Amino acid sequence: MPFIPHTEEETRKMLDAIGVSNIDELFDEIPADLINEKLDYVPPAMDEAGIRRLCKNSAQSDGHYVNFIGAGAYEHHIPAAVWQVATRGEFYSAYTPYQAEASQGTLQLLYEYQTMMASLTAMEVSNASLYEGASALAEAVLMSVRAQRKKYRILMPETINPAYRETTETIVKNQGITISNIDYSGDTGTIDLGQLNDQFTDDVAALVIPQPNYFGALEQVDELVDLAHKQGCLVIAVVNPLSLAILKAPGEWGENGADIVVGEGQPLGIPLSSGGPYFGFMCCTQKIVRQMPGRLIGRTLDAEGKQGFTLTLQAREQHIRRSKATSNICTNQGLMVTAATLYMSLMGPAGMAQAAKASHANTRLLVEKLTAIDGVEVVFNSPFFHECVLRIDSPLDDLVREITAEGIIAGMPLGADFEGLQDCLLVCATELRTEEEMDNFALHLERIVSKG
Amino acid sequence: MPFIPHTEEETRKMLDAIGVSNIDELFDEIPADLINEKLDYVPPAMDEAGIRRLCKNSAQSDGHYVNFIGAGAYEHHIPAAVWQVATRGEFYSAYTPYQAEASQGTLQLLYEYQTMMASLTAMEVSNASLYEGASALAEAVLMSVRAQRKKYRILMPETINPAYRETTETIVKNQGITISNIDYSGDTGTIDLGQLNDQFTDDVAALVIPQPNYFGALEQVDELVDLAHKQGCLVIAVVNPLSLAILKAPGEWGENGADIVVGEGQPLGIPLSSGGPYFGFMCCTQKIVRQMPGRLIGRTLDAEGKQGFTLTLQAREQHIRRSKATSNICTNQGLMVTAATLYMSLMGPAGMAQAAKASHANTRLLVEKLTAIDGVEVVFNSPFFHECVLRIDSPLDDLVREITAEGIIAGMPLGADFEGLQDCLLVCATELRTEEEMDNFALHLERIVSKG
Amino acid sequence: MTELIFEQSTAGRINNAQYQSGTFSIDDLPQALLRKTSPALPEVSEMQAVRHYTRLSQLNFAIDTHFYPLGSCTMKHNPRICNEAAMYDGFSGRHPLSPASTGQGVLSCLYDLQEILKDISGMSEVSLAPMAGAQGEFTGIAMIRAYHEARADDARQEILVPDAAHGTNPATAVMCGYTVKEIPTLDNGDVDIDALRAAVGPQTAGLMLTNPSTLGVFERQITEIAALVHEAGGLLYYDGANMNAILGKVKPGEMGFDVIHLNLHKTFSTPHGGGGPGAGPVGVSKRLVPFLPVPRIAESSGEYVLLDKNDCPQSIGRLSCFMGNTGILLRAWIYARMLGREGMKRVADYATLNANYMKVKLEQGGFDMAYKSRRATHEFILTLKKEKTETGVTAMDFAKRLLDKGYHAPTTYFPLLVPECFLIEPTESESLEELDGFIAAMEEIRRESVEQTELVKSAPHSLPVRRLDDVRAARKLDVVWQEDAV
Amino acid sequence: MTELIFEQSTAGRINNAQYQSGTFSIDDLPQALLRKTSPALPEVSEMQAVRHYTRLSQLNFAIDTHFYPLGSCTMKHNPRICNEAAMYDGFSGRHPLSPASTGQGVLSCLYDLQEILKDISGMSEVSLAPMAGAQGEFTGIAMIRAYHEARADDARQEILVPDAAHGTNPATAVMCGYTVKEIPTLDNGDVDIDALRAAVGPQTAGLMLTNPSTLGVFERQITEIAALVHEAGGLLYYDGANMNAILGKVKPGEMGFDVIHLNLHKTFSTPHGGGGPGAGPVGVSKRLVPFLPVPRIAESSGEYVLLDKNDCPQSIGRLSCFMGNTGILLRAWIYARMLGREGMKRVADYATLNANYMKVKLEQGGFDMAYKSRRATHEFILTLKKEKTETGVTAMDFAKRLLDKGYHAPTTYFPLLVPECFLIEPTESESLEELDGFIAAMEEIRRESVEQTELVKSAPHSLPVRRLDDVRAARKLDVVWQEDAV
Ligand SMILES: Cc1ncc(COP(=O)(O)O)c(C=O)c1O
Ligand SMILES: Cc1ncc(COP(=O)(O)O)c(C=O)c1O
Repeated sequence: MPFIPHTEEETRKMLDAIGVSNIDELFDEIPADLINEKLDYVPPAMDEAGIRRLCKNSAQSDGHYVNFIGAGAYEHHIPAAVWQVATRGEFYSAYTPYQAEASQGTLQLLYEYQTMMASLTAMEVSNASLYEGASALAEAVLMSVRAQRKKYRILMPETINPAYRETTETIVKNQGITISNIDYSGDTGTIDLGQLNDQFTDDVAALVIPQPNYFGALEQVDELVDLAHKQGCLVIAVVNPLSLAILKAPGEWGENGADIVVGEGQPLGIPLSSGGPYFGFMCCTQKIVRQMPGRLIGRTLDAEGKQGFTLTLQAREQHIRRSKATSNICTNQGLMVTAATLYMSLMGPAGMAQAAKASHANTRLLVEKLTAIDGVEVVFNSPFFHECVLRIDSPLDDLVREITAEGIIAGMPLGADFEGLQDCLLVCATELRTEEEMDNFALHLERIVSKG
Repeated sequence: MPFIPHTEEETRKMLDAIGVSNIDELFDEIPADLINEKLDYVPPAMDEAGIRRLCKNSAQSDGHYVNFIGAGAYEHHIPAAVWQVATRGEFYSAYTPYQAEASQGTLQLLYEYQTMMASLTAMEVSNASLYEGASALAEAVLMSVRAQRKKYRILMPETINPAYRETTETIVKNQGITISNIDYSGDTGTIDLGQLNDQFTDDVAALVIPQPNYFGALEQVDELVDLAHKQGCLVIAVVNPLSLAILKAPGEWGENGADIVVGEGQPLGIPLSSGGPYFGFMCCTQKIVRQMPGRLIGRTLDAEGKQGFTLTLQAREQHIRRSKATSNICTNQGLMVTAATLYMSLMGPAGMAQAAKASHANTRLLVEKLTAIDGVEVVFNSPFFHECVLRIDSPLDDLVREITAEGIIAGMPLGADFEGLQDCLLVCATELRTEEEMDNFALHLERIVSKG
Repeated sequence: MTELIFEQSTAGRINNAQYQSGTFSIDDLPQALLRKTSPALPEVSEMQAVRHYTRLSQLNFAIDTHFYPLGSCTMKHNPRICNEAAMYDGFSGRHPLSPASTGQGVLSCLYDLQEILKDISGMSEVSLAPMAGAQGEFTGIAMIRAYHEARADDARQEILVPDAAHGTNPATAVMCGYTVKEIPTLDNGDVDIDALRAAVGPQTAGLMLTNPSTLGVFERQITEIAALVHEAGGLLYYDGANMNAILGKVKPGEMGFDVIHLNLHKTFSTPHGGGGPGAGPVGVSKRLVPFLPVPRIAESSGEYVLLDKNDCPQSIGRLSCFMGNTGILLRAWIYARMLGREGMKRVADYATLNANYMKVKLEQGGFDMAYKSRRATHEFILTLKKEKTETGVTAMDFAKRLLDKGYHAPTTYFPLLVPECFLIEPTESESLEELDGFIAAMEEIRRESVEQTELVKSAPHSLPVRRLDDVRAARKLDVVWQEDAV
Repeated sequence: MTELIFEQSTAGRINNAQYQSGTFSIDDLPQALLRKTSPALPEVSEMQAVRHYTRLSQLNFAIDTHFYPLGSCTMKHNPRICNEAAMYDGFSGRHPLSPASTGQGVLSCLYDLQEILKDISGMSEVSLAPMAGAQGEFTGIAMIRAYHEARADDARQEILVPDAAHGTNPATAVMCGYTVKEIPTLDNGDVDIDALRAAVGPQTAGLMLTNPSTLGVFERQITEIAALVHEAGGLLYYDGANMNAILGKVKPGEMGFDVIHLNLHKTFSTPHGGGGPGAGPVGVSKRLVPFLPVPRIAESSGEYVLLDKNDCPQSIGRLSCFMGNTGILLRAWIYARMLGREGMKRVADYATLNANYMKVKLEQGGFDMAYKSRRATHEFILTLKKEKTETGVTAMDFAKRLLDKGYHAPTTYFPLLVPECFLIEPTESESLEELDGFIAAMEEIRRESVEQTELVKSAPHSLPVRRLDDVRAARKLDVVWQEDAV
């Protein structure tokens, strides 16, 4: 039996020890009319050779594309050591470190991860992960409301990834929280400071600031933070962790820095994998740590005074606090965090800065090449990190389809999510894109646009 | 610097400690005219992302073919756990277990491997590996000559893999050893017992018996062994280890069994990889163990009487015995043996027997399908394991080329190595070949043969 | 060695192999938005990083190294092929926003998984979007809410939860804006149906139930319970974390549940990864289908497509930026296909056999079972109350001493109902030899707790650290490394 | 746990996931040729196998876990990308006898490696066929023999080998049908050139030399030695196991060698795998090119082809069934390309820096160096003769005590010339911190050997086993498990 070690003889012996004559008897407390062993759909068992063949064929059929798309998930270089070490059985097949003494490997790693994330964001505390970026923002919103008490409005700029807004709405909407949109400036593609100013009513718990924002553009984070803080409002930063190797850390934005920082951890060594598993990260100030959701690892001492690591502040969590917990999260994204910790260690600050810089430079080069084409132009006049919105004078759906056929994923069309950006494409070139690939993209784009 | 951790400051500190002003000074004992740091060919360094891209492209360009070829290397199913566990750093990056106490993992695994191979071959002793099958045969020949003293002739049937004969000749020819060929019967494709009988002169040290032989056919091993033993001659069996899950073990051939057993370990979980790394195995009787080449692991006790494992009978080896060693072999194929041990554990006797049986059945089915084609027929009327020689009425070189273009490796043409088999192809279908693949092969073969 | 990676760092050290060559200017970016000081990430060589994390990993217990009978968590074997296949380039390299046409391979696997889950759960439709059990619960309760709201049935503000429930259940209900009412449990482990009867009413939005419950017994009155709640106009939520016990034997949909989640990282053997990722698909009965989260994977004339908010106007919405933990779903799908039709039931059979064997043997060995008269399901509860009274040795002490003997401890002190409890779940993948070893270790510890009490109370003795001070950890909060802080 | 896998086996247990479904008849095979009893292979589940070998692996020291300064073995970091890439389907799935047209990818990599090795070695042609250093030596000496034979220079029956040489050198000469004459070494570590002069003659087929020698010093008279041997009509063989010391700095071809082998598993960082596989390519000067083994990889108008015996009629022949340890060659090629032109020399630079630093520091710490007056190359020899005389603590005791302190021991008792010796090779990939740790451990052990002699003599104390009885192992030979045999 696949994955079941029992021989018939052993089964017999065990049944005898229990004092029943067959396994079915062990289910005799289940009302008989509920037993239904009939499966109509599930196909017969496959051996490993068969399933491998099937998977190879499926994976093969999805093929290999050159990605000029980002929009929340980015194809970066991942050192080979990351996953070879992360999938070691001792990391891969362990669970949440409930028995700290038998889980020092995972615990120390998570403590190191927390330290890395805190340093990257310049915050005082990091938790040990949330599911992914968008739901991490939702948790941050809930956290800010808990921290602010009796304030139930959140200012959410239009420059946030629309899927983040939608996810946040799904998750927070039943708790009486209102999410107010903040417009963006059509010139800069960043938060419209004027409109924002009018929104600070007494009931605002927090302002969300994406950096870089969904359009790839850089927000005026210092001003925004100071403005929000002056209004007694918390700041939730939503950042790309790789960008923080070169961009100002949220903890240093404005006078006092952001209060909560969340984001998508995927750029830190996690493969694209059609969208998951990734991981969400969350950092905050010491002041509001008791409002934080998720696992937290602390350093402590053992009975002999030796350093060791353990789950801490568990009283915030559902398994202790139940209905009064800071969140219902239990299983998080441990293995992904293991990989990210390896990634950050292998890359170091210099390697990450280099990857971030190269991504920036590549995107600039791409934009240069594409806007050299008649009918292609940059939409916003802001500095950008590694994504940029282009207006293209050609029906976008057809264009994307045609370019896909050439083995290229052209970018993210913005029309479905943004009025007025029907003919706009969000493009990205990470450090992995070569000039040859960009030229090839430009070639096909030109061909299509010119014939349009 | 890739893979060098030194910072400039550390380098400085170390140079100061040594008392030199720069690294070049450390090379001051080398005659100056010998220093030449100029490299003309070596290209500039590549980072990991670059080399990965290059390798993916190269590997991709070699593509994926459906193998109906064996001839010494076989595409079998390899459980996923084999290489995920074998490449754990502790196995992958350790060396020969010179410090036994710090290498009990590798040592116990090798002891288990030796036990598995001894059991599979029904021999008393196994060493811890040789390079691969053909050179293992050469070592067996040298070993038999040492064991037999003053006998310098080896009887080598034509039914052996020709590359094994060539390799053996290369390795043993400078030690005054003569290799006499034994013909095969044109009917059966097995050793011609009549001709063999005439060859037993006083100077014959050993008879080599391949089972299955190069043509896939099964030799009359019982008769052959008894014949050789009656003549005071040792028997060297050359076997496919996977076949031993169903075929009679060499230790049980005839009255007293083979004396030395060697073969190619590749079928036990090792990928094809264009020919290597594989591993050679060697088993023998207790009586001649001191003539055995290669590493040997023994079980012993530690200072507290607890069981442990260590390299043993090292006095046979070059690092102790130098010019009087049983062989010059030092580094062997440890990692491959690690994989093979995992393979045998994961498959178990039943799984291996099933793989062997399915390979046999698939080859029969393939032969049936191919010989249904006009102009294709079986050459020898012997039972075969998982390979079979077919005579094909079509120019073979063109045929192989055309079928390759269809993504199929048709088999091994025998013309270059065997007179009279110019139009013959050695084919193989392991357990991994599906009926669909066979039908596709048959389809193309029919097309080509019929137009020829 | 537990030196932190930061203590091995040297300023200026670069791991060049990972360092893209070339200089890349960022001069076009405003100075004010740039980072001034480098983050304090470790500066180590590739070898240092590999060595450090390899050594750290060895400090863990894991299924791949130890028996790990963590009740409610289903720590079963993680087949290695699942990991291999999920990492194939074609799967791992695909961007989530690529056109569906470029993902027919992965989508076909996921769609097949949906169908398999429908079949085993007896539900009408399945969504793979939730990223763990708790998010599955959120999804389910949010759908219940959406259902009532759609019918303008606005008075329903209460979710009923048995007191034995997992902590995520009440926490989830609150996240969905509900208040929680606890239903007590009888001494025999079943829900107190009279209390339930008294509790249901027009304010009842639904009931969350785990069956088999976290007490390791099957809720025998499930049909009556379902009827009660349904009659009151509430819906039934099934927490499927214990599905391993009844896989291929009982379909939650046929027990009367309206919505369920399954923990694929439990029942379907995806790796626990030191705390995740998981996957918590939900299944729903017909009336809840319109509310399923987006994106949904559907098939339309042989092509797999993603449905979004426009296709599903009543959907509760998105749960994440993309479409869930795809790579985990792939692993679960592979496992499901390898089990196959005939293998599903066997999982429940042998998980139950192992649990009942251990229960009987431990009972014979003198241990007290919390629900003596009941069959174990795939897990069971042992209470060490007697031992604590007699020797002062607690469940925690037992747990720590088990580590010394090479066994991961069972779940301790959960469910909270049972004093000094061990929730023991061996799973079907453990061999008789391993079970017997654990049983013997338990008996040995009981002897030790009489004869060498201090030895047990001060355990563990053979692990990288001695017993850790959790109180200090919370009091002197140290969650981010700074030199010389301990 | 060191229970053997066989002790975990249960008759009749099948690991079904690996078990092809269906029944396959072998009735057509003669009964007499079939196996009657099943081999005693373990019958365990996938989980048992994974758990057992995972746990076993943890008992090893390895580069990935410990500093491993095994002299002459060059235990440097094994980059993980090499393993990843060599396992790509396109590489690992190709059958060795497939037409060359289906292998242009892999052949292009191997050809590039040949060219790189030619460049760094200064030889005319390179063959990748030999599967380890010892087979490289065999190949080289067999070519020397073929060369003399082709010139009918039949009186040359002797190979000269310095007494410090690695054991494979004399063993190889004998395998090629030669007799071996040992040349003594001077106290300063150089070859005794007068003795060499006296030894060479018309009987000399060649000289095998390692440079830097196994004594950890560079043979300074190499030019004179080459002249001497060449004048006598002999050829020079270079054992390149120590190439790490001079990579990118000195080309063996320019030292006058006619044939060399390189240990790619040393200098080019391919994994040692608990004892292999290796790769031992040979390089030759022009006059030996015709004798290179087959198959050879060549390029002809942009296509890569394999040359066989027909193309190379004077070849010494084949060394293996196929074309050598391809997967290892690929790993070495990747490493070489990552080092690149500028990186080669740095390997030698920093390997030498590390060794000289350790030598100086250990000397300052009071240890005796075998060749005090000499520079260390990439390795150096320390002799514990003094310590043994004073305290009875041997090099073996030191070695075992080092294990307790978390360091793999250096090579001990080799070369045989130096009493109580440690041959220490840190390699370039170790950090200063690691070197300092080792030095401190050595000093600590010296203190212990005075103050706690027994502690050192009975080491190791912290490993899975205490010191093992090697004599018993050889006397009561137990190399195959049988129940209850110990
Ligand atoms: C009974 C029960 N319900 C719910 C959960 C929550 O699942 P997850 O941890 O995947 O969020 C768990 C897992 O611990 C559980 O055991
Ligand atoms: C100096 C020297 N020569 C030759 C060899 C033999 O190389 P291999 O072990 O690869 O056969 C070694 C390796 O141990 C060595 O150190």
